[in-house]
Amino acid sequence: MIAVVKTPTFDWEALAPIVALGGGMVVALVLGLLPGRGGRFLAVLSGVIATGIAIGAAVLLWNHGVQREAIARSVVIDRASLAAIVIASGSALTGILLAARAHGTEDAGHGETTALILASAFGMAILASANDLVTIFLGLEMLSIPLYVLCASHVDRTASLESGLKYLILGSVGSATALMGLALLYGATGSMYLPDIARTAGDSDLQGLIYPGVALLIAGFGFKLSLAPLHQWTPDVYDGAPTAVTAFMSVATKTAALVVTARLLLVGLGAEDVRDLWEPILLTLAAASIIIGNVGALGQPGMKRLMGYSSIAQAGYLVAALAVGAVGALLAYLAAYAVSTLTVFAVVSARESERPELGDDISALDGLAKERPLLAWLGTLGLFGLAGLPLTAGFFGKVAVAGALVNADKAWLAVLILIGSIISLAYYAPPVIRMWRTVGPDAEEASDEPISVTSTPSGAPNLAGGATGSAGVVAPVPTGLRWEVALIGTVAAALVLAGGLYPDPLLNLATEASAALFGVQ
Amino acid sequence: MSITWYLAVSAILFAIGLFGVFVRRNPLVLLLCLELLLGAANLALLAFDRHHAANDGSILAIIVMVVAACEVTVGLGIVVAMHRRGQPIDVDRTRELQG
Amino acid sequence: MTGVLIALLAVPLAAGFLGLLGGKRVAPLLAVLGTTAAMVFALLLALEVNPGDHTAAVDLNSTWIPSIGVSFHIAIDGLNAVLVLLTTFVFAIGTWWSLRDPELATPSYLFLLAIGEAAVLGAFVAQDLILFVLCFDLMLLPFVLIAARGAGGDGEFSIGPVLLLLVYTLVGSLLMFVAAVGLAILTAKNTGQPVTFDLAALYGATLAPSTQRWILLAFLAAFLIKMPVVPFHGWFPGAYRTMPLPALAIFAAILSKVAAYGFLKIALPLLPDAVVDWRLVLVILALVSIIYGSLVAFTTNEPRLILGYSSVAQLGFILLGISSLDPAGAQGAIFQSVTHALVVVPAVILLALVSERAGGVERLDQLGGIAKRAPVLSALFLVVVLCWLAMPGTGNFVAEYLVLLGQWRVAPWAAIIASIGVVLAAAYALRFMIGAMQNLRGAAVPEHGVDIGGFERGLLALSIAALAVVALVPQLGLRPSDAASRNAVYPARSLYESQKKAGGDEAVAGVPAEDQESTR
Amino acid sequence: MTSTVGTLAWLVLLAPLFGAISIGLLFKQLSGRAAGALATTVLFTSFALSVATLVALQSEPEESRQVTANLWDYAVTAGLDVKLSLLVDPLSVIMMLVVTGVSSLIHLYATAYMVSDEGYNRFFSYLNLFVFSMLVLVLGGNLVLLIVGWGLVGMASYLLISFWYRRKTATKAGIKAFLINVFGDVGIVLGSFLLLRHAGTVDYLELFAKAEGAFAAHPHDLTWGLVLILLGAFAKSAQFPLHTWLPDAMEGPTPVSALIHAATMVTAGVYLIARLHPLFELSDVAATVGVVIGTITLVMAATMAIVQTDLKRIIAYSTMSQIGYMVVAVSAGAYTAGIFHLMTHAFFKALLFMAAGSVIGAMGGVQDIDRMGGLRKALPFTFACFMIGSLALAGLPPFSGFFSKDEILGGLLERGDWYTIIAAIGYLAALLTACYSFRAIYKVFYGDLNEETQQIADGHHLHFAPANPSTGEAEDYEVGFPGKEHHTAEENLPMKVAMGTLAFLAVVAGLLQIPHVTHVVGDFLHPTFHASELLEQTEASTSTALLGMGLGTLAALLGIGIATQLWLKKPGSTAGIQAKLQSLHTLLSNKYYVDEAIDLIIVRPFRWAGAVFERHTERLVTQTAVVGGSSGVVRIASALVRAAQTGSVRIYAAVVSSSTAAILLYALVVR
Repeated sequence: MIAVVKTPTFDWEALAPIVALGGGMVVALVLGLLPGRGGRFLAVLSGVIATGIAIGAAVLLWNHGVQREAIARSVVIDRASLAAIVIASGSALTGILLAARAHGTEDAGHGETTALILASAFGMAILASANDLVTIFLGLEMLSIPLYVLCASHVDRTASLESGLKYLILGSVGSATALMGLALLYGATGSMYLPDIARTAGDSDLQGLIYPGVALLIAGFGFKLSLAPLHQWTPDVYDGAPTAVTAFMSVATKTAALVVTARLLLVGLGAEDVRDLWEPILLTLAAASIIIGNVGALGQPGMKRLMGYSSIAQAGYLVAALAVGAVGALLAYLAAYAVSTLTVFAVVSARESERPELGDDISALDGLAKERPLLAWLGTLGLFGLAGLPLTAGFFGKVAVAGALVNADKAWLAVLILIGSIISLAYYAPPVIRMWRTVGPDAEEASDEPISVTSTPSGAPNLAGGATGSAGVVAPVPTGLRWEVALIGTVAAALVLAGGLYPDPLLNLATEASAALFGVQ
Repeated sequence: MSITWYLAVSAILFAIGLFGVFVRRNPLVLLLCLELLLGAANLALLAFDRHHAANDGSILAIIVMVVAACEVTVGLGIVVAMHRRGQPIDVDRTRELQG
Repeated sequence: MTGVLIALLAVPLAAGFLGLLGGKRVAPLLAVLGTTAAMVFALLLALEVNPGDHTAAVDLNSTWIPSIGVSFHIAIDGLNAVLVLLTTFVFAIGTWWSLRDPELATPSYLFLLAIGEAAVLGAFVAQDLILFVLCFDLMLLPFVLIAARGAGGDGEFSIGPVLLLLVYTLVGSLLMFVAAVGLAILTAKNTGQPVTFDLAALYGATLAPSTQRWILLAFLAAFLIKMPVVPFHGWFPGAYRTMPLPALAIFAAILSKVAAYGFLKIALPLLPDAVVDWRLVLVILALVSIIYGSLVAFTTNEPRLILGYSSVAQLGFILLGISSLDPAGAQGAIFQSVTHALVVVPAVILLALVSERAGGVERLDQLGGIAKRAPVLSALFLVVVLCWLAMPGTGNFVAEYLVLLGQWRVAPWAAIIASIGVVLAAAYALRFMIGAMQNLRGAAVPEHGVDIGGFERGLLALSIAALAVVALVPQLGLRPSDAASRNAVYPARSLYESQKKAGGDEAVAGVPAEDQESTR
Repeated sequence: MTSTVGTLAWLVLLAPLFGAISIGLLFKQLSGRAAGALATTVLFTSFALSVATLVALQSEPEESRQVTANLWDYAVTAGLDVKLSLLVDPLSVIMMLVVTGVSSLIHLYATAYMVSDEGYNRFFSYLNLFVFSMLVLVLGGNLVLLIVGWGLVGMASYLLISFWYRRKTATKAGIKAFLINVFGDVGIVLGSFLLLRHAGTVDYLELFAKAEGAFAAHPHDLTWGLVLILLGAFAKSAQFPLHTWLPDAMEGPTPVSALIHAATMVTAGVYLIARLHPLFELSDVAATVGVVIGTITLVMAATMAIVQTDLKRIIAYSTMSQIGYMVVAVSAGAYTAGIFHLMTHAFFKALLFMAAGSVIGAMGGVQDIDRMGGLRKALPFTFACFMIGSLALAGLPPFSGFFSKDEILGGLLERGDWYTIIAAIGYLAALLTACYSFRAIYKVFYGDLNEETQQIADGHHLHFAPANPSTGEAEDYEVGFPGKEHHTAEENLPMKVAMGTLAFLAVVAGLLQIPHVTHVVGDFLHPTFHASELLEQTEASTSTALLGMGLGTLAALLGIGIATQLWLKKPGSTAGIQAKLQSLHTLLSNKYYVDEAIDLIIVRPFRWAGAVFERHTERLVTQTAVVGGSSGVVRIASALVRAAQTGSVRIYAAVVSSSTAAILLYALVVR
C-alpha cells in the first residue's frame, strides 16, 4: 500500500533567500573539501555568492506581495522576515569574509566555517519567517547548534573551547526553557499556528497555561537576546569566540530572535490580557539590560568583551521598542545597530591580524589613525554609530526609539535610554580616542623631536601595557591588512553614514516592514 | 488520568535537570541533565498532544529528539577537544573567561 | 544665492574628503582651497544681508526626513551672517596654521577640521531645530578626535581629559536633543498641526510657561556647558591641555559661540516666559563666570589655562549681554562673539610661538624675557593682548560696552559687578604678557632666541588685520545684526517689560522712550 | 562733509598715528636718530597743523566756534549712536595746542636724551602713539570717543612706564598704573550709561543741549553719573585715593615723566570736568566732590613731597598737588583759571622734569637728592631752567604759575561761602609748594660738593655698574634696560633748545591772563564756556584779585624762606625736627599708607580668592563634584556587575533559572 504523503505547498520564489542559504551551506561544505588554497577560496566564494543571492532575492521580493506563505502556513515570507534575512545574510557575509583569512580558521577548516555560518544564517532565516511553534523551535536550534560549534572552532585556544562549552550548556538551558514555553502555549491553545493561537486563545480549558507559557517563552528568547539578568553568557561567549563568529552572532542572532519574538508576541499573543502580562516584563528586562549592559562595559580591556556588554545594552534599547509594539522603530534601530556593530568588528578583526600579540585588546587600537587611517575612520563611525552620535544611523535610530517610547507614555524609559547612552559614551569613546592618539606607547622616541605645534604640556610617561596574550599560545605571525575585511568594513560604515545623512529611506523601510508584520492579524 | 499529573512529572523532570546543571561539574553529566530538560518538555508536549487529540505535539517531540542528539554530539566534540588539549574536564575549572 | 549657501557647507567638506582620498600630497592644497572658498562664499552671503530686515537674506528649504517632520532648512540672516563669516575666517587661519606641522596636518586631521567647519556653519545657518541640534552635537566630535591625538600614556586616566570633554559636553547636548524633540511634539499637540521642527513654524506658537521651563533647562544644560559657564566648566582645562594648538585656536574661538548664538536663535524666541523667569539665574551665572574666570586666569601658571579661563570670563560677558534681553546686550553679545574669536586665534598662535621659544615649556613661572630676543613677536603680542583686555579703541571694547550698556538698562548692579571683570581682564592679560615676554629671562628660555618667521608673521598679520577692522569700523560687524538681534530679544523683552510694568516698577529698564519705540 | 577746521583737526590727529605706525613697522630699518627725527618732525607738523586749526577756528564767527567733524559711523545700534566725530572748539584747540606743542619739545629733548637706549625706535613709536591717543581724548566729539582716547592714553602711559620692561619694578609700576586707570575707565563707561539713559545720546553738544530737560526729573542719576565719571578723572589725574600709581610711574624714562605724567595726560581729568561743565553745573554734589577731592589731594601731595628724597618723585607729588588745584578750579566753576593753570603747569612742570632728567643724566642715573649737592656750577643751564621751573611752580611773580594759580585761588575767594576755606587751604599748600621746590633746589644745586658731585664739577659724568635704582638688582645695557650713556642739557643742543623754549614760556605765559589787564585765554575760551553762570561768579573782582595775589606772593616767599632756613642756612637742622615729629615723618614717607590700604582692601582679597579658586575650587569642579559624583555610582555598579560575572557556568545557569523562575512567578502570582 502506498501511503499518500500530503506535500505542503511550496512557494519557491518566496523561499529563494532561504534556499540560497541552505544550498550555499551544502556547496561550501563540499567545495571546502578540495585541497589547498583552491578549496579555501571556493568555499568562501560560495558563501559570498550564497549570501549575495539571499540578499538580492530578499531585496527583489520586497515589493512582491506583503505576505507569502512559503511552506504551507508554517513559513511566511513578509517584509519583516525579509528585513531579518537581509540583516542576517549581511552579517553572515561579514562573518565569512572576516573568517576567511583569519588566524585559527585554518584549523577549523574553511569549508566548515563557511558552511556553519551559512547553516546558522539558514536557521535565522527560518526563525524569522516561522509562523508556527514547530518551525520556531526548529529555526531556533538550527540557528544555535552551528553557533555552538563555531564558538568552539578555534580548538587550540582554551578560551574558544570554553566559550563553546558555556554557550552550549547555557544555550541549551535557554532552548529548553523556550521549548517548555512553547509546549505550554500549545497546551493552552491546542494549536501550533500563530494566527490560530491568537484566535483560539481563551477557548481552551487549559487557557490558564498561557501565562506561564508566555513567561517561559520570554525567558527563553530573552536569553537568546541576552537580556539582563539572563545575559551572563554573553560577555564570556563573545569574548572567547573567534572574532568573525562574534561579529556574526552579535548581529544575526539578535535580529532573528527579535523578529520572531515580535511575531510571536504581537501576532500570536497580542491579545489585551496577554499583552498586559508581557509588556511590563519586557520593559523591566529592557531597563535592567540598559543599566547592566552599559555599566558592565565600562573599563573592559577587550573589544569583544566590551561589545558583548554593549550588545546587552543595545538589546535593552531594542526590546524597549518591542515592548511598546513599535516594530518600525525597532527595525530602524536594529539596522543601525547591525551596520555599526559589523563595522566595529571588521576593524577589530583587521587589527587582530596586524597585531596578533594584542588580539582584541583595546590597546591594539593605539595609534590606528596614523598607521591605518581608513580603519580609524571606520572604527570611529562604527563606535559613534553605536553610541548614537550625529551623522550616524544610530542617531536617527535612537530618535525613532525615543520617539516611540514618548508616544507610548513610557518617557521614563526614554530617559533611561538617554542616561544609558551617556554612560555608553564612556566605553565607546576610549577605543576611538586610542585610535586617534599619537602619543601611544611608541611616543618615547618621538618626545625628542623638535617642538611642534602639537606638543602638549602634560607629558605623562607613556608605558606600553595592557598586552595580555594568553600564556602557552604561540603568537601567530602578523599579516597585512586583509582587503576583504577593509571592504566589508567600508561598506558597513558607508551604510552607517548613509543612515546618518539621509535616514528617510531607512525609516520608511522599517515602517513598511512593521506594517507587514501587523498585516497578518 | 488528568493531564495535571503528566505536567507535574514534566515539571519535576525539568527541575531535576536544572538542579543537575547547578550541581554537577562534569560537562558530560551536564549534557545528560540537558537531555532531561528536553525530555521534560517532550513529555509535556505529548501530554498536550493527547489532550487536544492533535498530532502537532508529536511532530515537535520527534524534532526535539533530533535536536537533543545534535546538542549532545556537539557537546561531546567540545569535551573531546578539551581533553585533547589537556584541559580539565570540569566546568568549575573552565573559567578563564570572566569579569 | 542658495547655491552659494550650499557650497559654503559642501565645498570645505568636499575638499577635506577629497584630501582624505588623495593622500598627503594633495590634502593640504585642498584644505587651503576649501577654507578659502568657504571664506569667499561667506563674504558673498554676508553682503546679501539687509541690515534693516531681520528675515532671511538667503533661504534654502528642502525636505530631508519628512517622516519625522525634519527639513533641511538653512538660511543666512542678519543674526548669523557675521558669525558665519567669522567661522570661515577662523577655520581658514587655523587650517593654514596646522599645515605648518606636517606631522599634525594629516589628511585625516584636515578632514576632521573640514567636518568641524561644516558642522559649525551648519549650526549657524540651521533653521530647523533638529538640524541645529545635530550640528551642535556633531561639531564637537572632530575636536574630540583631534584632542585624542594628545591623550598621553596608558592606563585608565590617560585618556580621561578627552573622554571628559566628550561625555561632559554631550550630556548637555543629549539633554537638549530630548528637549528639542519634546518641544516640537508638544507644540504640534498644541497647534494640532503635524510635527515640524522648522524654527519659523515653532516661533509662532509658544508653549505654556511651565513646559517652557523644563525645556529651557535642557537647552541651558547644552549651552552653558558648551560655553562653558562656571560651574559647568570642569571639562575644559583637560581638553585645553591636550588639544593641538591650531585646533585649540578654532575650538576656543568658535565652538563656544555656537552656544551663545543658540540662546539668541532658539532659547530667547522660543521660550520667552522661561527665559524671563530665569533671567536672574543667567545673570548670576554670567557674573560668577566673569569674576571666577578672571580670578583663576589671574592665578594660574599655565598659559593655555589663562586663555581658557579668560574665555570663561569673556563668555560670561556674552551671557550677560544675552541675559539682559536688551537689543544692546544682544548686539554686544554677538559682537563680543566675533571680537573674542578674533583675539583668541592670534593669542593661541602667540602662545605656540612663545612655547616654541621656551623649549616647549608652558609654565608662566619659567618664561620671561622673550621680548628682547624676539621684538616682532613682542610687538604683535602686545597688540593682541591689548585687544584681549578690551582696550578702548578696539572692537572688543565696543562689544563689552554694548553688553554692559544692555545689562545696565535692566540691572545696573549686575553691570557694576561685571565691570570688576573688566579690570581683572587687564590684570590677567598683562600678567600673561609680562610673565611670558618681559622681565628677566625665565628658566626655560634659552640665552639666544630667534624672532618669528614669515609664515607666522603672515598669519598674525591677517588676524591682526581682522582685529584692526573691527576696531576701526565696528559698525561693519554691528550693522548686519541690528534688526535681527532686536527681533531675537523682542519676545522675551516685551514680556519682561510687561511683567515689570505689572509689578508697578516705574523705571522700566531704563531704555529711553525712542529706543523702546525702535524695539518694535 | 567736514569743514576746513574739521579736516585740519583730523590731520592733527592722524599725523602722530602715522608716525607711530611707520616707526613701528620700520623699526629694524631706522637706525641712529632717524626714528627720533621722524617722530619729532611729525609732531612739529602736528603742532603746525594745530596752529592752523586755531587760525581757522578763530576766523569763524564766535557763535559757530564749535565744529564737529564726522568720519564714519563707529557704533550705531540699539539706542547707541556713536560716530567717529571730532569736536573742535576753543577748549579742545587749546588742549590740542598744549599737547602738540609740549610734546614736540619733549620729543626734541628725547631725541638726544634717549639716544643711547637700545629701545630708541620703540620709544618714539610709543611716544607718538601717546600723542595720538591724547589728541583722540581731547578732540573726540562724544563720550565714547573720549573713553577710547582715555583708554589709549592709559595704554601708552603703561607702555612707557614699563618701557624698561626687563625691570620688574618697571613692569609692576606699569601694571599698577594701568589697572588703576582701567578702574577709572570703567567709571566713565558706567557714568556714560547713566547719561545715555536719560539724554539718549553720548554726543557732547546734543548731551549739553538736552541735559537740563533730560535730568530735571532724575537729578540723582545725573549726580551718580558724574561721580562715576569723576572716578575716571581722578584715576587719570592721580587724585586721592587713586593717585598711588603716579609716583611709581617715575619708573619710566624722564621724557615720559615730563610729557605724560606732568604736562599732558594727567591733566586729562581737568579737561574732562571742563568739557562736561554744563553737566557739573547741574549737579552741585558732583562738583563738590570734585572740589573736596582736589583739595585733599593738593594738600596730601604737597606734604608728601616734603619728605621725599627721590628727585623725580618730588616733582611727581608736586604734579599731583598742582592738578589738585586745577580740579578744584574746574569743579568750582573757575574754568578759565583751571585751563590756564593746566597750560602754564604743562610748561613749567615739563621744564622741571627735563631739568631733573639732565641732573639725573649727570648723576649716572641716581635720583636720590641726598646724594646730590652743589651742582649749581657744574650744570649751569640745567640749574637755570630748574630754578625758573621752581619759581613758576612756587608761584612767585611774574612767573607764569603765579598768575594761573592765583587766578584759581582768587576765583575761589570770589565765590565765597565755604570756598573761602578751600582757598585758605590752597594758600597753605602754596606755601608748602614753595618750600619743597626750594628744598629740592637747595639739596641738588646748593651746598657742598660731595665725592660724587665733585666728579661732575670736574667735567665728568658719573658711571655706575648697571643696576635697578630702587632694588639694586644688577642689570645690563641691553634692550629692555636703560642705555649706557646718560645725557645732560649742557652737552646736547636739542635738549637745550627744548628746555630753553619751555623756560621762556614758563616765564612769560602768565602774561596772557593778568587779572583785569589781559584776557587772552578767557576770551579765547569764551565760546566754550559762554553759557556758564559759575564762570562769572568766579570772575575775581579787582579787590579780591589784589588780595589773592598778595596772599599768593606772601605764601610763596614764606615757603621759600622756610626752605632757605632749613636746607640752605642750617642743612643739618631737619634731623632734629624729624626726630621730634617722628610719627608724622613716618606717615608722610609712607605716603599715608594709601598703597598699603589699597593692597589690603582690594588687591589681597582678589589674590587670595584667585589662589583658593585655583587650588581648591577648581579641583572640586573638575574632578570631584561634577564628574566623580555622578560617575562614582556608575563605577560601583560596574564593579558589582563585573563581580557577578564569575565565569562559572553553574552560577550562570542558576542565575538564568532563578530569573526565569522570577518571571514565571510574576506570571503566575501577579496575573
